[in-house]
Amino acid sequence: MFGIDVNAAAFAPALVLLIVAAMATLWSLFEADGRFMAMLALIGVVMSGLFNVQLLLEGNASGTYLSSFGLKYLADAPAIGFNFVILIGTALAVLIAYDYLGRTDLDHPEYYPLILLSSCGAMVMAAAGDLITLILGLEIMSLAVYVLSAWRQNARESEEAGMKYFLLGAFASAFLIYGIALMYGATGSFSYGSIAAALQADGFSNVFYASLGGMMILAGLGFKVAFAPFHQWAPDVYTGAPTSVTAFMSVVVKAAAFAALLRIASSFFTELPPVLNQVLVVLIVLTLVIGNLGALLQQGLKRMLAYSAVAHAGYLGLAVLAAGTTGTKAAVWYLTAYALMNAGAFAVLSLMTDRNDHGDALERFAGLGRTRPGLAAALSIFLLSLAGIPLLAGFVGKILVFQAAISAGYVGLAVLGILTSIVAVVYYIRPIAYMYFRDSEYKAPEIKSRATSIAIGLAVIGTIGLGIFPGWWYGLINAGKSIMAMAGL
Amino acid sequence: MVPTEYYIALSSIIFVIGAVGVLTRRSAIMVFLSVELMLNAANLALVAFARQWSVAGAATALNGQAAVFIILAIAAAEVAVGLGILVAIFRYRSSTDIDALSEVRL
Amino acid sequence: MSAVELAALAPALALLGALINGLFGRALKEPLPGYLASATVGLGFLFSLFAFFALQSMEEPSVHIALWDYLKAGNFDLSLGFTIDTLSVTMMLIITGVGFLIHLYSIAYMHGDSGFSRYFSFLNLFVAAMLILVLADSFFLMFIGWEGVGVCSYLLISFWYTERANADAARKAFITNRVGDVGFLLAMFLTVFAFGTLNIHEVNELALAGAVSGGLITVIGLFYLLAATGKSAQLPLQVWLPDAMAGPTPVSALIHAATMVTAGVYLIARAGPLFALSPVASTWVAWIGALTAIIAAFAAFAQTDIKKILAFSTISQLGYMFVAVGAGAYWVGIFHVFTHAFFKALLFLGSGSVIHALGGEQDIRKMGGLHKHMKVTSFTSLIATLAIAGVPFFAGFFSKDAILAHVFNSELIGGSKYLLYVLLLVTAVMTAFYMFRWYFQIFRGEERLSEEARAHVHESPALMTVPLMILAFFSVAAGYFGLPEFAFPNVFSHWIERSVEAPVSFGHPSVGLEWFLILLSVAAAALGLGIGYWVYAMRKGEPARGDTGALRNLSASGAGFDALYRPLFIRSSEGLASGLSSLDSNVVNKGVSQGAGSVGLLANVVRWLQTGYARQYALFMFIGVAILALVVALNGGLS
Amino acid sequence: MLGFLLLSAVMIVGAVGVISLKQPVHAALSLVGTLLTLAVTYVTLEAHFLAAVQVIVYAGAIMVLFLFVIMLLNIQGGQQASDMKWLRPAAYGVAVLAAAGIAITAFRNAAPLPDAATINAALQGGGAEQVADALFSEFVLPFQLVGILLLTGIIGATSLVQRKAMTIYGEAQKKVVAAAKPAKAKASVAVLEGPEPAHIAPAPAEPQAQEDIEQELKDILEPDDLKLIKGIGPILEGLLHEHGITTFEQIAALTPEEIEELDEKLDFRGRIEREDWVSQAKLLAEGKKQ
Repeated sequence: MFGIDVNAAAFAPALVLLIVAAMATLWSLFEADGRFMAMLALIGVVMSGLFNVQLLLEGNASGTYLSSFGLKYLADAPAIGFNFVILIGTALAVLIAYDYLGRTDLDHPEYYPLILLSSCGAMVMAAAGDLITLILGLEIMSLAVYVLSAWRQNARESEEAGMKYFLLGAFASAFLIYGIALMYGATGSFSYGSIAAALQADGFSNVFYASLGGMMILAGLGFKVAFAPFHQWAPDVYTGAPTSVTAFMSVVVKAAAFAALLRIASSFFTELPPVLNQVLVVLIVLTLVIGNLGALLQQGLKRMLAYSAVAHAGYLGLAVLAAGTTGTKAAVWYLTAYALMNAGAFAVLSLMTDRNDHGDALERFAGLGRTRPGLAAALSIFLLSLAGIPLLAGFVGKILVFQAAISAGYVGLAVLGILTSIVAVVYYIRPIAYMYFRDSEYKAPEIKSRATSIAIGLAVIGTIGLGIFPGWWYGLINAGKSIMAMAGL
Repeated sequence: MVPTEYYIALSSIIFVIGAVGVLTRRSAIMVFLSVELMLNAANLALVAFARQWSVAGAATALNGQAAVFIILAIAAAEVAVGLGILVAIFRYRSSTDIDALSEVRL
Repeated sequence: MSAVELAALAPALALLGALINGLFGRALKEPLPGYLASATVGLGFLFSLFAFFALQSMEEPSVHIALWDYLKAGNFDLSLGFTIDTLSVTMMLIITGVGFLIHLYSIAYMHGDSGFSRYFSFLNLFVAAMLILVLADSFFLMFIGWEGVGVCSYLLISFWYTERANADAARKAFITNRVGDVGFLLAMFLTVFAFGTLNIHEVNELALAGAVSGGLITVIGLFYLLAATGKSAQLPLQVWLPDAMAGPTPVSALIHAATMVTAGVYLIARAGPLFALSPVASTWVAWIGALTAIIAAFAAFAQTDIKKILAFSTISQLGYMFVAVGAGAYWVGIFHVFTHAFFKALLFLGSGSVIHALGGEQDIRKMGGLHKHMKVTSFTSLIATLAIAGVPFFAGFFSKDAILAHVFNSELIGGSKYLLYVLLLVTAVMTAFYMFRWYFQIFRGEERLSEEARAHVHESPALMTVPLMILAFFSVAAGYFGLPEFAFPNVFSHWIERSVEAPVSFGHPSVGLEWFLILLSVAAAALGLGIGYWVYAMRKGEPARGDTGALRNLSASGAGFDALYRPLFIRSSEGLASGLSSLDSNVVNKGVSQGAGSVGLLANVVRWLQTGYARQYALFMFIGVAILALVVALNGGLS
Repeated sequence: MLGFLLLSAVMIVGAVGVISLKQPVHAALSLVGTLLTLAVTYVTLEAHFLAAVQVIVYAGAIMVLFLFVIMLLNIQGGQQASDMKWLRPAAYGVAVLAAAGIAITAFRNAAPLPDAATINAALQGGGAEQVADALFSEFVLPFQLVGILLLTGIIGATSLVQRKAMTIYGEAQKKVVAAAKPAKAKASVAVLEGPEPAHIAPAPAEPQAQEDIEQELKDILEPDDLKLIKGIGPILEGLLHEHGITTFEQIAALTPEEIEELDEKLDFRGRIEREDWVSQAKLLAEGKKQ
């Protein structure tokens, strides 16, 4: 059709999610049982995962990857890797939601379709080979998450989270779209490949448009990944949204936004004037400092995790600086680990808070090591992993991004990253100290949920397993060349 | 014909007026209207650039116009969801004041 | 599997012990977990002995055992493996040997504790981590052991966590150690950057081959030094060690004698060629060691806690080791690690025996005259005291003298070596003095026991005294492995130098001068003991007088470093937390500007930024974009 | 050029009107004006199809949606005093800087316009056919994605606004299921709900009697017009429905404790007692029976 190649295998994982989402939507008209929908969503995630595994194995075996729609939709190694991150995040979020929604009176049938659509958008974003596809993926993902943030109606902080996120998100999207317009003005194109080609061409004269466009795109995506000073929504929204949604967006939205940022950074950012890199460095410095200091000040676990999510954006930013070389793989690896440990921590949290998501104060965790040893041990593992203690996944992730940044010549930034990670130890250790070294003052909630326990168990296994055998996963996402690299970009 | 940079200058003015609206209006619905202004400014820029890129042939130039079409749809979807959130909140608060939504902080 | 390779099983055994005790410990009846844990470490010791004898008849200097390919990312090759050579086997013998005795001793010491199996699980884990650290063939695996030791010390120091102070001490230790770890991480990344590998052997070879510029090596060396100061409690990161006394006494013995704190010395010795190529880094090492030695010795003067005196003496003795490795005498540093392991373990276990006998009393002002109640403990402690004081024919004398002689003759650390020598000599006097005080105040003189303690006092059971006696034997015998080279055969130096070949040259002064130096160190020990005898035995000094001079206060506060650091590192987290809880109540009525301190300021900044108003967040975003736009408008971002 | 300046002036005035007019309706109409001017501008830029779409979709559909919501919620203008007085001047300042930045960028990148013939050849007036060509070749994927985007928007918006009917339906169905299998009721409720957290009221220990459930179902499916009670408007009615209160009998039967709880939960500030809903509801309930 019009000389456009359509390769269904390339976008099968996203398509599966879309189809299941549509089925679930239809189903919700007749059958309103949330758990059934959750099972349906899980089946969709698993099927999507199978398609993704096939893509990965075929790609690794043949050394080439698929694309579709004339390099607008890429199923290359990074995209497949990010698909896994997105699917892990989605699966864990669904498992957390399985009992959580019923327990907290949030069990409305559109929840799971929206989650699936959001992941589908995230996959599109990770696979996008042009700016228009990127913004569409971003909007599909974001619109669903805006709604999910406001899911708990008549709870003030959830309403607040939804509205704030939407307002600021729309504001940031406007900047992103304006940046895309300017980039089109500079190069006459939307696709990464053509933009890079135009920027490299002799006699390229629209440097000003290109720089400004690049800046605004950076700002727009910087909002989604929560780079300071575009980060302020993140702590508030993560705090206000229902915990299952926070788990989802802290992983999936972040992964997709980083996927887009990394692809842009590895395709045409380097062709833009050097000031863009300098700006990115400034953003990362601010993010590392503000994220870690903010987390240090928190008294509630949920909000502490929210700030720590900002801090992790800073660490991932280090990988963006080295996107052309090892950065992308480092970021995929880091985000895989991050998905497991962060969603795991939120899963534990979802069993600790009351039906309005209140009661995440550290005092409430006192003595948990004795009252609920399993939960306490799991949370400790997640927190230690987030802090970057060796032989847990988070440590390897940090090593990889620091290494990527140093090999790209950003030694100073890596030093800052390592220094801030000491501060991080202080606030990650604090809840552990409360759980084991304090006597409980409150009765620990006795919420039990098999699905959430499964989520926690999987996350623990993943966090420890990846920490002990990191080479396996790195080798899988490492093989083969990216499609962009093959196209000579 | 008026050169492209004039259109871009106009679009930048509309864009920042929209941004000022987001910053200064307290009613959520007014903020939505302001965001619409910003998106339309981007559209204006795209259309102006499309004309400029006529030199590179029909495909390149029309891509700019087609993109406007897409962004129109994005604006529509955003409005739908935004108004949905607004209505949901209005039910419980009887207010669209976004400054009231500032209880989660630090 | 050859006998040498058996040694690689030692950490696995300890891990297994930790696992069994951790998982099924509660099901086992009391002494069983202890014997199990001791057995795993004891077996490890046997294997190390096999390796020790096998290595002696081997041609090649080391055996390499590949474990698994952890991660390969670009030129960042993290394959894990063990290196078994004379250096690592020596460390293993110390760790498992002394560790075994401490395990045995703990069975009696921890008798009846509710966390009996948990304790042995942690103890085994600790030994395993330390074994991994010394066996590591790469800096990366060493770092894993390094961190593992840190985590285990956290667990063990806070073992009796119901006491708030213990948990705080543990956190202090952990966070201070993390500061050092930053140095390790940075050094590691720079090592990859410079050498393209993390394998210690390869790095050393490359460095010796001149593959990397001296400046870079110095930077890397300084970062490894930072790491070493953290783990070995050297200036400026020594603050955690005195507080780490909060753990059970055998744990202190393990931390201070055989494991953990020696890691820094080991690291520098392992990377010897790297340091040997950088006189600057080596000089830093030596100076930090010397300053730590003398300051810690000073801080030991006024301590009244039986274990705190020993803690400061550990820091001081570690300073000696640092000076040794700084001077390029790597085998000497390890030699002092070796001898120190015995007498320091003995001192701590002796204190444990005393504390045990007195039902928990730790204040030496309430002791005295215990000799007649517990002869074995007193006698063995006397041997340890004489050893650490550097009295001739005891182990400490030989290693300390070797350090002094090598510092005096070193050509690596330039002209400052004479000053260093004098500092160490003065420290030797001080050491002899405060150790005499320690011994005399506890075992001799008049009895100052409380009624309660007096009723309780008894000699410890055999399970505790037998390890004391074994350690006492080695506190004498260990020294004879490393007799002064110029006049006697020295086994130890040749043994270690099979593993560490560093191009450091030492001057060879006349035999007469060598004897004179020995005489000087004998004189230092004698002087210190003499003063101690005069103050405490003849004048019945301190306890009666109870003066509170400024100098004594400074000493009692650990040379003032705690006061300095508290606001900096340790308090920061607690201060922030408490500051914030009061802030929380004020957040509602905003505009309250409270708390002038850094906490209030920081919180105010964050509060000013994070007001909760979406419009204000949007403004910050808009400001960001406007700045970006202006940057572009002015020059297009071209410059 | 004169025409452009005129259009610009109108557009800027309209835009300023959007952000400065007090009444939302006025602001929205001002935006309509701006968008129409923009449509005209598109015509001057050889984008005729987009101009038409701008009028139909934007000024037509999207703005109607806005006006609809403004009218529906009866949003009034009038601003309360702001906590952030400094924000307005700061916004103006930053805006001037940003606009200057973009405009300067544009002028420093000024390029000669292609001649009219080239433009015409390439764009051919930007008619429907030309744009469609681009949309269905280069933009096939985005075009499809727009479909997904709109689907997401629809599901999202409905789920926010149309929530309670579905919830109540779902709840009712659960109860029917539970009632149909009285023997297994306890078990199935337990499976459905999961063990309750301690602080949440425990599920009734005894399976509810069939009649009770039927009554409840009837309550839910056949609500009374609670607006007949003085003090209850459509919004409060919605709130009450949300909490499962749909009939006069339920209000009439409220105990003081329940009133207090409701008051707190729904932020009624004592209206229930002040306006004496309970006795009003009693009267109405009796009236209903007769």
